Amino acid sequence: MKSAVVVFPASNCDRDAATALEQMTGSKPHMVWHQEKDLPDVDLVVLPGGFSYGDYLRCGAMASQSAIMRAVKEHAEKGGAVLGICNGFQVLTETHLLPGALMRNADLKFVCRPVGLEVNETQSVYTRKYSHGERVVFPVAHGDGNYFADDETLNRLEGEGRVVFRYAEGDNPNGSARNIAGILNEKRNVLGLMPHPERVVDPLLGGTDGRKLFESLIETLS
Amino acid sequence: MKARVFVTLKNGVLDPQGKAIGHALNGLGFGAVGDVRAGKVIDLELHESNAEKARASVKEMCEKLLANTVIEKYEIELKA
Amino acid sequence: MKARVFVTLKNGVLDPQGKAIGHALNGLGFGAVGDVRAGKVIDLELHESNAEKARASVKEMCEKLLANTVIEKYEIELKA
Amino acid sequence: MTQITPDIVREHGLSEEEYARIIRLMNREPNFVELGIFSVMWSEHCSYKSTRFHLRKLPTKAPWVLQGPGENAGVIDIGDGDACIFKMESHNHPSFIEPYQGAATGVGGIMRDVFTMGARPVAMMNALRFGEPSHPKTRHLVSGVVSGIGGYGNCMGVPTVGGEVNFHRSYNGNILVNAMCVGLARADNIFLSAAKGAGNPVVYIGSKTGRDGIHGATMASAEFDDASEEKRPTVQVGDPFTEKLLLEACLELMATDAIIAIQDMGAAGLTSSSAEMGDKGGSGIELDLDKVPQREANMTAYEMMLSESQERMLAVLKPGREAEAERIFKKWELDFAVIGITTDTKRLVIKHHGGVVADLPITALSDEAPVYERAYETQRPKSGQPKFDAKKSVTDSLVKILSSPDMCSRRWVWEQYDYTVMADTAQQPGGDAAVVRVHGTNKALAITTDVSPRYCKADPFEGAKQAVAEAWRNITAVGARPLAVTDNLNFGNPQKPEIMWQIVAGIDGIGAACCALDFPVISGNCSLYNETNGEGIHPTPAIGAVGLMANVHRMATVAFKRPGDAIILIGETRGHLGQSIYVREIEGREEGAAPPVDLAAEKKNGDFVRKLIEDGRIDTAHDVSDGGVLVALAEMALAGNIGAEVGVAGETPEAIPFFYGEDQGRYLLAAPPDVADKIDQEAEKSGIVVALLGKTGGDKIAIAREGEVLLSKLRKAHEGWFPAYMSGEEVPLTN
Ligand SMILES: Nc1ncnc2c1ncn2[C@@H]1O[C@H](COP(=O)(O)OP(=O)(O)O)[C@@H](O)[C@H]1O
Ligand SMILES: [Mg+2]
Repeated sequence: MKSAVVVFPASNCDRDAATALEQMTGSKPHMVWHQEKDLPDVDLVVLPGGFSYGDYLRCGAMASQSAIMRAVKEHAEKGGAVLGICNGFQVLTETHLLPGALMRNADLKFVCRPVGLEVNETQSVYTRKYSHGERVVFPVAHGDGNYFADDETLNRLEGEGRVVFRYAEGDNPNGSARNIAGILNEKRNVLGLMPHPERVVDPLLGGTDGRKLFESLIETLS
Repeated sequence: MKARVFVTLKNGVLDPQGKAIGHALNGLGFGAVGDVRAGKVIDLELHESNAEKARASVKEMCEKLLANTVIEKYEIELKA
Repeated sequence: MKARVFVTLKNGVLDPQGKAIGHALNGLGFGAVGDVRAGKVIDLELHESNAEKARASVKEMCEKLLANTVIEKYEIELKA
Repeated sequence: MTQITPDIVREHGLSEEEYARIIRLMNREPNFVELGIFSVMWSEHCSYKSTRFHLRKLPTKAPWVLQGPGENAGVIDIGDGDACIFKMESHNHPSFIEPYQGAATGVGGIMRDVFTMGARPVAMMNALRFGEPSHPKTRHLVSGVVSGIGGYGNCMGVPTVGGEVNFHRSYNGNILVNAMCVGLARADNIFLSAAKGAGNPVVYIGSKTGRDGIHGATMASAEFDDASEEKRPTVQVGDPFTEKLLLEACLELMATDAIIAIQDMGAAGLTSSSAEMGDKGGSGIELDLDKVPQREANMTAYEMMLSESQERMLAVLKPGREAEAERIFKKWELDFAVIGITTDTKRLVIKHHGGVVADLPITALSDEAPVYERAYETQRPKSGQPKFDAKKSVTDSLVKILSSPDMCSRRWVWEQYDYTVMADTAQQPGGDAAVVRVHGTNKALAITTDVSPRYCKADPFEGAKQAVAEAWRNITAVGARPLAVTDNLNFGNPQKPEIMWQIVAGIDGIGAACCALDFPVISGNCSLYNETNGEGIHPTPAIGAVGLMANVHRMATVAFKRPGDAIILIGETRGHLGQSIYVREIEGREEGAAPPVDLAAEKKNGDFVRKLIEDGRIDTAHDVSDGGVLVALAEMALAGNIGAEVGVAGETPEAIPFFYGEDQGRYLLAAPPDVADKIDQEAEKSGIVVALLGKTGGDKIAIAREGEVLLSKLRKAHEGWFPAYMSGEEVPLTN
């Protein structure tokens, strides 16, 4: 699987994503600066976590206007996989590659802790190695992860099996609607999620629950 | 020319910050405070003297960047 | 009665957010944009019909909570 | 230009004698700009005039020290060509005035100190002291400081992995916000601040200069009174986004060989950075202020020289390399300007609007700055052992202590910090020391900050010694080898002889412990005049320390791992209750002697424990500190969610002093019984005091003859206080 990690000014999980990808795939991903107009020939594009443009104005808003995002959109339209983690998820909603919006956490505080998630959907290139309803623990680290969409959109997401990860009951860290932690686009090739799978691929760092996400991708895209 | 843009959450979109402010104000003894909504104000200096053109351009800025129209609405005020 | 409060940074205080927005707007091709300052707007519903009293009370809210008067200033607008 | 009057001299924090000294050094009266420059350079904050004489006594050398005090941060060798760079610094006064921005810019400032030397910051710590919880300002200050630290550190993408929080009324009017940054660099690519050579371009990098925090450095060196909240200067606002770009841009420039010297602009901005670079390089510096990127119109030379705008750096490049550097900074969308040149005159010459507005000998600002051997008055340390009511329930007291403001879980704090970013955090907040793997290797850094101000108040010498010993012990308890120390000396007004004694004794205490433990001080910071209305804070010499673990997979954590493990207590228990948490929280008195530290036993016990961890024989260890054995035991049980059965052991049969005494140099370990027996024998053979206290298991802590308490009850007590207290928090209003 060939992959690329987009780097925006003040992305800060770009190295984490690259390390996890390298560890899981055996090869280094391309690091792509936001001002580039084209993507290298890759199967997977990762929009990493961080505070692109300081998260000023709205998280992900300014990054969504970067030159590279046009290429990312094209990649997605052609069916290429795009994974947005944390700030990357925010960029994806701001770019309208995913519906809804990520608002300030309900208690207005940044939250960093491991959270329990339920894999709600295994029919995707990201989750086929998980079993349906599987409980996993990924860390979250964000101030704006409170997923919002109107009821119609939420119903649709649920109806179409696009809610891939949910916070375990009672473990919702941000007030997210219907405990949503991660969603797919209609074509199911774009995934955005607030928790960090790339931070749980090494047992030293508190777990390996994120590995199957990368293994799923490798299995499908290689 | 100067423009002031207000970006506020659409009705129906929950506003944790507004709610928290309302709660805190009540807690401080301001009992007469009802609903509170929080938003952003952005003041722009424009090198443009034609009001028509200025408004059109600020509108475009709002649509493109300043507001997320999935959840937010905006108002524009121009001052000479 | 309704009140709208604008909270903006005092002159001279660095406004990283405004700076970044201005920069982004320029980058998007809005060349006519000069200085940008970002602030907050807070809309309050008040169970108070006396404008005088309402203003006094909102002023107190600003001093106590809504504005950080070390770095911010505020304006109050009342609407019936 | 403004006429200089005695009032103006006084407002600049300079005494009559100091002003006379300036005239002597200049051979004339300084003008207003020059006076401003002297005032910041000769401030306590920049010149260390009250402490310099005593700081010389600290041990600063060891074979692994690559750079001791004197540069922006200290550097140690951690093998394989890697270097670790770290420092701790205070932002106390600004944080009291504006907690969010004060704390945020404190974080930004210490990060710049570390990355200006070529290191990528990899971990942050913070040591915080607030007033008593019931004080009307405390909650607001806690809320603002914690979100400010998170707001800046999180955006930078550097994990904040630990720290300390204390509450005490002595900080009611004077909180302490000390931040520590640890970075990694290659040992052969370290950047210093000596602007050697003449004719080299001086370049300005980062944010534009505004009228921020003018006189911050002099403010940090003055006492507060009730009026000073009105006289505030413009508070600096942090811009972590720009700092993140500055970090990346600087590291990119540092990968070239274009830099001769580089230095962040901290307190006293352009003034101290240029003067210090010139001083260290033995050269002169000429600056043209018209070239300085400015955020505001009509800034005067005085304002530009004294501005404390954040996120700025000053560098001296090799001639001809300007364009290459400029390209890098433009890529990162940062301001870049050549604003001056180095000279061979050893003078700082400032030009503005075509004229010379300041011209002074650089040595007058540095070497010739006043150094005071201030008078001090030795006080008698507190002594004696407090009385206690022996009938009080040991288990009820445990619940009460674990839910007290100083002893409860700090989860509410650390969950607001991203402690896992960079994917190398092997030990998160909540343990003895944070453990951060050196990226791409198997080795790791162990990091801690420690001081017990109540001990220092009772006995500044023993208290400071204890702070160093505890830091050393915390690093040892995770299995790392303690390597070096940074200190943050927070004290009151040094012009008072009793405070000066605290400072002198504190420094002596640090020196004694660092010598005995082979634990050199490589960087530090002094924050004096922490007083409000004449009332000084508890002396608070915070110690930040770093250690090295060769194999991160051989690491101990505090959590009990298995039921049925034997619990081993290493170190001698005499039942020292003086200045203990027990007597304060249960008896309601702050009383008695601070616990003495036997540095030889400290070293012996620690070396023994570390070896066990390094050899892979022990994976569960916790040092015994605040609250004594029972608190340490409860923390281990809670972390592993496994209970324990224990009893009093050794020669102190009385339960309360045994379980709550704060004797130093002790550790609790847990291991399977056969391993534990061997360890017990080995310890005795080596002359180390050792005792088996009981075993792990169950869902409660059961104490022979004293009763038991469920872990669930302890957990509720331990986790409950902070969120409950902060639930009355006002909303952090951010954009
Ligand atoms: N301000 C803080 N930020 C992050 N972590 C903190 C902070 N204060 C305390 N902690 C963490 O809480 C734990 C307990 O702190 P403390 O009681 O001071 O530890 P110790 O007694 O081992 O020095 C430590 O892991 C420490 O790093
Ligand atoms: Mg400890």
